[in-house]
Amino acid sequence: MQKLLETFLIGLSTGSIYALMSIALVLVWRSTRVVNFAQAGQAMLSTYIGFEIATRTEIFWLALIIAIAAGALVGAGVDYFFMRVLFKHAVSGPAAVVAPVIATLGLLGLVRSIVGLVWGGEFKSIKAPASTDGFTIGETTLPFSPLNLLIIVTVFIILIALAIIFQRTNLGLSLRASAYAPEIAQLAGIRTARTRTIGWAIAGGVGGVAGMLNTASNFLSPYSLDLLLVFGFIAAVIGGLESMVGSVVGALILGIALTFILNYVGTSLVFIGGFVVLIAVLLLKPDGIMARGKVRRA
Amino acid sequence: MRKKLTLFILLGWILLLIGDRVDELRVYQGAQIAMYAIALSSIVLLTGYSGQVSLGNGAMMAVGGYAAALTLNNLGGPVWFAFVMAVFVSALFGAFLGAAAARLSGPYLAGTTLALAVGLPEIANQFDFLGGVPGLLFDVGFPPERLGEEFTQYKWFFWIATFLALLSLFITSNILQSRYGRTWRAIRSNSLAAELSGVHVGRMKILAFTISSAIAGLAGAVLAMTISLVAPGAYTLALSFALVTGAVLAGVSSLPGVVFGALILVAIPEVADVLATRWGGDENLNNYLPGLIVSVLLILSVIFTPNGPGEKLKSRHHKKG
Amino acid sequence: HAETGVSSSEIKLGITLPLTGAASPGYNKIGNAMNAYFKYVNDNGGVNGRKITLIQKNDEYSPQLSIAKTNELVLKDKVFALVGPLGTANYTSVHKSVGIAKRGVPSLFLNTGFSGFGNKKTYPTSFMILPSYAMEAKIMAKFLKENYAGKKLGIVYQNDEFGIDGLGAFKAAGTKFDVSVAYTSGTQSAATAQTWVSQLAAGGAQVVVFFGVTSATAPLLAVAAAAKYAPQWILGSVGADPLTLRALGVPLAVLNGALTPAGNPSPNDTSDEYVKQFQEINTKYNTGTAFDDYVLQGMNIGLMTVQALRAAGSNPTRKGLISAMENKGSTFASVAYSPLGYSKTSNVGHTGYYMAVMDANGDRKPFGGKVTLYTTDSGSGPVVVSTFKRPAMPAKGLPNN
Amino acid sequence: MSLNVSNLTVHHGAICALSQVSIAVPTGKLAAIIGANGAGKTTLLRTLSGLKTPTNGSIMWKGEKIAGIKPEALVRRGISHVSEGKSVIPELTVRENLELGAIWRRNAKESKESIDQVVSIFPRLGERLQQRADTLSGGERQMLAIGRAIMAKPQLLLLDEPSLGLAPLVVEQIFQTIRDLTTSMNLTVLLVEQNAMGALKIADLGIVLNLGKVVAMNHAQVLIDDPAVRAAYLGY
Amino acid sequence: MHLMSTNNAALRVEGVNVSFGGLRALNDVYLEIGKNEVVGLIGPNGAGKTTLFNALCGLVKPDSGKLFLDGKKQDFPRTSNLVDLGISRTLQGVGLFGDLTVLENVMVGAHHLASSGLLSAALGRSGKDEKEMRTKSFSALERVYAGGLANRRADTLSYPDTKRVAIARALVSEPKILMLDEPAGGLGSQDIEWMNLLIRNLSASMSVLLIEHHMDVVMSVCSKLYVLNFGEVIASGNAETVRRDPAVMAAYLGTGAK
Ligand SMILES: Nc1ncnc2c1ncn2[C@@H]1O[C@H](COP(=O)(O)OP(=O)(O)OP(=O)(O)O)[C@@H](O)[C@H]1O
Ligand SMILES: Nc1ncnc2c1ncn2[C@@H]1O[C@H](COP(=O)(O)OP(=O)(O)OP(=O)(O)O)[C@@H](O)[C@H]1O
Ligand SMILES: [Mg+2]
Ligand SMILES: [Mg+2]
Repeated sequence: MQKLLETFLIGLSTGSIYALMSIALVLVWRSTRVVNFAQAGQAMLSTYIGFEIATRTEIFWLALIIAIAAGALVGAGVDYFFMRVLFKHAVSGPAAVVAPVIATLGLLGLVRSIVGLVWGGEFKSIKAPASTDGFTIGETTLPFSPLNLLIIVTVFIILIALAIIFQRTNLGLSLRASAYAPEIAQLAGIRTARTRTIGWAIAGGVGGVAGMLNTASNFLSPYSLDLLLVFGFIAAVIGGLESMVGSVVGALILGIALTFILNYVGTSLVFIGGFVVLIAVLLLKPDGIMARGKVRRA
Repeated sequence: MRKKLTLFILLGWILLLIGDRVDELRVYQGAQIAMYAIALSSIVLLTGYSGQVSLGNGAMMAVGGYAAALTLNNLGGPVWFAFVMAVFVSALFGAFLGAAAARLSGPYLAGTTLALAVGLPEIANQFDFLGGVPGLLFDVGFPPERLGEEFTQYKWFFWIATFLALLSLFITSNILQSRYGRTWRAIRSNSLAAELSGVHVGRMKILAFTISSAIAGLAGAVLAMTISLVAPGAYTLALSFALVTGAVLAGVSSLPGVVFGALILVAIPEVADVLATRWGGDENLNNYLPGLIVSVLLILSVIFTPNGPGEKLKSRHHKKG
Repeated sequence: HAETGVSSSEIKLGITLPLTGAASPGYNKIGNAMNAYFKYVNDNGGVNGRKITLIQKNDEYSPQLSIAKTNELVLKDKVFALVGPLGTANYTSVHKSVGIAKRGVPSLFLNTGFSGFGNKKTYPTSFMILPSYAMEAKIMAKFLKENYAGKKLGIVYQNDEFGIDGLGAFKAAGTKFDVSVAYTSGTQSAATAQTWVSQLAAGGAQVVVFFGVTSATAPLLAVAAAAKYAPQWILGSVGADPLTLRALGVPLAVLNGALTPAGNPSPNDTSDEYVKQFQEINTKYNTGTAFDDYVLQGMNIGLMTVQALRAAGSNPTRKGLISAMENKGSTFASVAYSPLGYSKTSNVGHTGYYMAVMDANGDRKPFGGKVTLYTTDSGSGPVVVSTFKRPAMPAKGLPNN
Repeated sequence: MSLNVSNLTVHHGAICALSQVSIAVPTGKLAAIIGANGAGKTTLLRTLSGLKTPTNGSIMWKGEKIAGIKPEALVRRGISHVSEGKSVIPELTVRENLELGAIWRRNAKESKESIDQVVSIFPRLGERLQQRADTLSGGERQMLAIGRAIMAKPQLLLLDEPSLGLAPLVVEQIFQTIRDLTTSMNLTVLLVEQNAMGALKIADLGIVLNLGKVVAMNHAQVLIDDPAVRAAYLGY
Repeated sequence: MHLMSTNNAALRVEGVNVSFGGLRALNDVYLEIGKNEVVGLIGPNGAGKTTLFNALCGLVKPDSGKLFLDGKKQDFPRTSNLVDLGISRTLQGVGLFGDLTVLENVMVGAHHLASSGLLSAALGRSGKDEKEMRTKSFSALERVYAGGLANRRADTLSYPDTKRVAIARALVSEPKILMLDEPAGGLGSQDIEWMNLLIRNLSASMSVLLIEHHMDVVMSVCSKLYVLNFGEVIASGNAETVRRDPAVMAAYLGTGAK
């Protein structure tokens, strides 16, 4: 019973970090129709910047804020200097489906190399902002710590903030409109290019949080966020890519499922477990758990 | 058709001549190029034609590689039988995968295949007969004696890989030029309209997956041959990504382009290495410059010739009317 | 005629190792350490007047890249020999595909403890240096039996060569683990470590053997400390480097009292003549790099390489180098306490370990106050306490054999 | 003249879609633009709304040159364009599609009022405010597209084939609505139509395009009575 | 109330019901098309016309309803089986394959003519099939006077030409029933005349069911009309009668329709 509870709680906390990454991916997908594989790189770069601040000032929260700002800046920069150019050139033809994927993969490699050039390959770590000592209930100490709790709470605050922005504000409507139909949005007076850049910036900031929180309990290297990206993406797909709530639910499902596999089946099935969870969800709901009834009009 | 066959045979002959005239390193790289050409053609078929974006062709290659190694190590038999089994087993695998994938589109499919690319090779760790991390040996043996003393192992790899590449490219190009290729392009362009034209869209998508997987499986077995083993570490996510990259450099929907794409995949790291050494000095520079150069090249080519270098040339000739 | 990779002024050597990527921490220092030592030797006249050049190639721990890079080393750069290639799967495939044995390329001091490489028939030109994982497990098993009989035992192991080699040896030695946790290389993280710890704690393991890499030791220890789970740790030699652990954010205090099998003296033990000399070289030729087990290991491979080259004579050939290893290899000076097993019929290097206790600074001292060296083989041979005395460090660290 | 286009030339790549087009529409007037498929009608509207940059020529709107200005800026100057083919965003709800039209004004209250206005013009939309636009029928989408343009409180309204795919009754209503809007809101309207007769009937002014050139421009009634126009564009 | 005139009409549906969530899109709809007859389906926007087409084409699953082809009762078809049943349909949007040539577009519709399988394709031995498909497709293009467009890429065509090609693609499978969704939509008056002519010619060899808002077209080509409103058939019969029906005028035509 205790193992069950532990597994669940750890899964929840793991899933929360996946959730941040998947929210970032969903945001970019919704504003640009691109699955941004460079998100891992952007998050990593912002985390390295956060790392510098954290080691110099020893104030995690300051580092976090700067990492968010850096993430937003990097995100905006990627869109401004890179995606805009890409879309000017690569809009049609058979490559249209893969070009953005490749471009962002290339960008991931680029950021990784730059980080490697600047910081080298050594593993770094950041001191966690909350105790990593497990909560103690009576005699037993759970492997679930205040840091885990903090992660979960942070994710939910971010989620709620984003949901409000998206569903209740003009910015949200502009973001969605620019994503779905840029030309119509333009004709409605929306500065679509700027709006999309804002979308990228928000995603970059969220990615920065994901990187920082991930690094608070793990180490940081030019490769350390790759798995987070993969699981974040899987979570986003489970959630249907369009819906932020969906991606969070997807991430939590994934986090909990993987932790159960880890705890009850064995580590070597973890990766394939991700695949199985995904396939299972998609076979039941091909457009993700949040898909509405299929609309098919001819 | 006869013309094409002649062309392929001629090409094979020229390649053999070249193989005799370059040093061993190049011969080995030639085998790698052949392997990548096969692998890239599986993506051209799947993504360029049927429009299904797969990031998991590395996993399909793994299936082929393991099938070949298990066949050779357990059933024995001639080497060609191992390659046939690689094709067969991965086709079967592709059919299963395709049945699930046919319901998915765009990024959903990409996400699923990505998960597969990460997860599948790890299965090897779960079952003893797959050899765990060290993997299984895959030894196609020494070249036949009658080819002479001078005939090296690498030249033997090169011969086998080139033969298989030409064969699979010949078959693939025939399929792509037939009604199958046309139907796939139609589905990619407008699947609803295709369905109304009587196309069994689901079935055709599964077929594309099956064939693509079979080709990828062959490539996986060729890869296993050139590294003499199958191991999870040989079929990583990085491989899957490299393949998609190569496919874009090749111009996703151009079959002849795959040779170019394969050439680049083999050449870029080497060129980058040379540059890194030239400008080198600092250790981080040595380690990360190659990656930097590859990424920049990739980004530039995706921005400026997203449909491959062939497109740029073609569009010079006939502008869209 | 001149031998490949040897000119009147230079001997070219090559190594493949992960300089970047997930597997690189720690290992990426080995090449530079070797290089530092070679530079030191070069500045002091080289080997019979020839300078040693070491070409390092990054294989990112992928077998394909290992092969491609080794091909470059052997076919393009035309190195005389490989020294210290790293990784079990990597070397297995390199050996087969590049045809190391067939081409007669000497491949010295493999940086892997996989016992399979001790097969002299399959690997006639390759030479191990590390005691095998099987040896390590056998020695641990004996130690467990002698010191922790009746305690509940747990093990966390990496589900690959460690598993095949180590777990097999534990089984053969009759060690039964009450809790056994396997993990797959690459999956290690704080989250996975939490599940290991909860399994170990739930099973009530009092002594936990760890058989994996450092990037897994770190989250394991950190999470266990956080959960206030404190068994007697016995950390395998591969994953116990304190400096790397500290870089990974593990407070060194949790290492206090942990046991580890060790072959070399502690890298902080300046009373050791090898360590002292290597540290000096490191300060001068590898400036800015902290002196740890990996650097020590790299320097030592350098030292042994130079002895092997000297032993091969003033006009070294590949054949000559191999027979020098077979005939004189077992007499080479090496920092490790255990004897070297090289002979005409064996390519096994060091053959034993002593148990060490770590302290709160990550430093290690021999268990029980003095080195008790156990030696054994990778097969069914017994584990015995050895009285072997290692050769002295050549004067100034410059071999004169 | 509030809208004054002179010598406008526009290319799609190598194709010359408009050549030396000059037209003038006074404030508050409704001009119908007719012409065969491919005559360049859509291209003209897209150029006026800023979606397309002209190769040559000038566009004056209320005395200012606007050629080359981005569409999102032109909306702020009162130019609204309902593009060809039911320009709605399928993924958004009907209400969101409407809100979009008024978004640049950043005024929630006005936006609400405008929605009420649109609903009073197209009651059908009122019933479906919470539905996603991709569940609407063809005609409903066209209403929504026009509704969105009205939300922007335009002064110059560019309509590209609003009657496309609509039932005759609705076509009649929409034409009537367009006429009424023109008068009541003192709009200047450019109405591109294949339904030439219907369009000319409500228009003040008729412009006939052929192969990228203006071949006739006159009072609408004059064009209706012109036998050549009747034969070529009105079908009798 | 729906009396069935002939028992072996080319197509007949009865009691078709379709709902989307709470919305009743089709309510007890019936319809009948005789051989070589051109039947028009009209009605206000959102009345359910396209939905009925979708139900007939397997794109929407009806909640209930019966379908007869040539007097034989059938299940509602799956989309990919339509061609085998002798039904072809064009889309309300045009739906050409933009990056294929015009001829290839039509050949996609002709693939049922092929008898050779994957293996012969792989070995490059499907040349005979290809040739036959090419010939058939070309003659379908000629039927719509678009033979000259064969080698153009479909996305470079003018709008009226795309309509021709779409019809050619539907024709190449030699359907017994051709369903056209707003064939005249967006066409100018000259092209509309051409379309009228084409539809009349086609009816010599097949039955045609068409949705159209262009009353000129409807009146000049249809021998029978069904009028849908709010998912129900509110009138049916010959064109003149329906046109005068007050319910139809109120719901659909309006008073000013010419
Ligand atoms: N994006 C484009 N690329 C190339 N050519 C184009 C493009 N858009 C339009 N054209 C060409 O420009 C010319 C004018 O087209 P336009 O769409 O303006 O005509 P239209 O009068 O609106 O026709 P319709 O009544 O069919 O809508 C045509 O020859 C058309 O083929
Ligand atoms: N998938 C769906 N989900 C919800 N409602 C739908 C769906 N498809 C159609 N509808 C509704 O069903 C009704 C009928 O739509 P349909 O497309 O059949 O109309 P139509 O008669 O073809 O109209 P038009 O002439 O404008 O094309 C409309 O009110 C539409 O909103
Ligand atoms: Mg137009
Ligand atoms: Mg319709």
